Amino acid sequence: MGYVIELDVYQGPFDLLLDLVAKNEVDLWDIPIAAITEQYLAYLYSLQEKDLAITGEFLVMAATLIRIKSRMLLPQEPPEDETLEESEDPRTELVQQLVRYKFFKEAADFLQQRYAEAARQFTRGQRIESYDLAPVYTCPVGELTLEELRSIYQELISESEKEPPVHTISSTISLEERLALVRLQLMGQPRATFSELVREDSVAEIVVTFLAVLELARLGEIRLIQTKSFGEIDIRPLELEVEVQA
Amino acid sequence: MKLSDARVVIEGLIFASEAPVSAQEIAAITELDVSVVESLVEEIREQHAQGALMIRNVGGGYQMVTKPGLAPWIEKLGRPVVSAPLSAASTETLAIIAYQQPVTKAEIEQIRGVRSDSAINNLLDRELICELGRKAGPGRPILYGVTEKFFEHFGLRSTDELPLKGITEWK
Amino acid sequence: MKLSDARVVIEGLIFASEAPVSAQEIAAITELDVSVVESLVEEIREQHAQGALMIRNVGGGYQMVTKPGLAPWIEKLGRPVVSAPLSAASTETLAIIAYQQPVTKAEIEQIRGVRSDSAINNLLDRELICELGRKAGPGRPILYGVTEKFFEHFGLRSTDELPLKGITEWK
Repeated sequence: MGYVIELDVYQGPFDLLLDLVAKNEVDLWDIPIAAITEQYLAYLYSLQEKDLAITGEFLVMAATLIRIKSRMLLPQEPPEDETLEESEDPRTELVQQLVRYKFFKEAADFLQQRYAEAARQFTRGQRIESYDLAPVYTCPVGELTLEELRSIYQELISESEKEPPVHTISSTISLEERLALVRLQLMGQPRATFSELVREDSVAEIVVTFLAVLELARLGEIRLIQTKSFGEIDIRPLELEVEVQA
Repeated sequence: MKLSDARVVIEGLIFASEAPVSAQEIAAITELDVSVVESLVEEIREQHAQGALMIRNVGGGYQMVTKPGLAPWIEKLGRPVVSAPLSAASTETLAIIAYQQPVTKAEIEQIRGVRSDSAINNLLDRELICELGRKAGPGRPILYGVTEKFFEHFGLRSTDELPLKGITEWK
Repeated sequence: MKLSDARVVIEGLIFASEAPVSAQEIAAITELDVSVVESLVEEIREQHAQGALMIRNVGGGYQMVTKPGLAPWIEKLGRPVVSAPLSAASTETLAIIAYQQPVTKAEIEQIRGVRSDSAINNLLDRELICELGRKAGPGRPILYGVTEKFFEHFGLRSTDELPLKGITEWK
């Protein structure tokens, strides 16, 4: 098919049709379809005579126009309902498409105008170097008040003073002692939980107890079960477990 | 910061900004209220009433440009023409995208009644439109919308400035 | 062309020129004498005396630039604008710096018990703290202190006005 080159005068079949409607000075909502179809086809023939290729869309529209024309020639059946009559006008869909296209064609004219205007306004010629993109903070302190700042500071200072130095932990409670203690606590128990073992203890003692429990597990004396992160640790003395199963 | 100083800072920011700079951005940088920024921009405009420069509202920001009447002289500087004028096909396509964004190629072609691939590619090349994502549904077609550059090129504040934006009864 | 018009044209040419534009080029475009162009440029300079812009002579031509004093604001252009409040970590770090300045990162981390690099960077970005110099001694660590902006935000004249500033005997 040779229908590859677009018509340079018209943007498409809608454009051509709108032009014909304008030239005939007829109402877009009441197009004399027979006359317009005739002119539309005449235009396409004239292009063919000049050996200009016609794109497929123009031919599709030609077919549409002929179909509408023939439908309008058919005798109208008496309408059963007054409201139905108008929607059965075979031109309706085409007219709606034309109205829609016309709107955007006018919008395009507006854009062309604005473009011409804006093109006459020149921006600054020189370019400045781009700077690094550290963000700009609109409210750098947020809702923070001076009183909050003070109390945060006081809390930090008292926390940092309260916490005993790390080296005193190991010197007061030895791992061996704690290991023996945990064995004692588990004796005769079918199971225990870690929190039962450390009920009254300080953070330092909890750490040593935890190490002792890990050591017992490594030695195969107990089994540890924890079903979720930071959850309770169940301690099962292994010898006992075997006895129960037997 | 005194308001007279603020006015000078704002003038400098609008001059120096690569892209149009919004009242909000200026407010963030200067730590002033947006309404104060806006009224200072008006003062700067008055200051430049007799000069060569003006501040235009474009794409949600301010931009300093020469007044249109000076175009004939400035063109003699040999500044490259911003770009060749848009074809009618591209302008139609652009108008549809500006009004209907986000919109697919099929929707554009339905309105124009002709294939619009080359117009779309042309507009993408000029960075006047961009892909906004994909539409849900069969084929997941690309959705197009207009860019910041579109507003700048056409000297528009926003799509609200397009004429008769309300006319959508045929939609 | 009237001289007042010529002045406006010249202002536009200097603004819009990609490269610095010489008095000779301007004279050629405006069909004025070079000496007239030069005196009109002086007039434009005076016109901008109160504003943000100035015309500098550079590379044998004129160029419109912002006045040097505006640099701190203009450097903020194009940066993302963030309105997020301070994190707990940054607030703690800020409190320590406000009360203990000048203070090193190691000293801050000792009090907080955790690494504080990102909190310090965040506070530097927000311009609430700044580097005050370096501490004498091994590694010469950076000393941090609060900024003018910090005082402005809390309505303080100095760190002496911080509540209960006296409680530092444990230091």
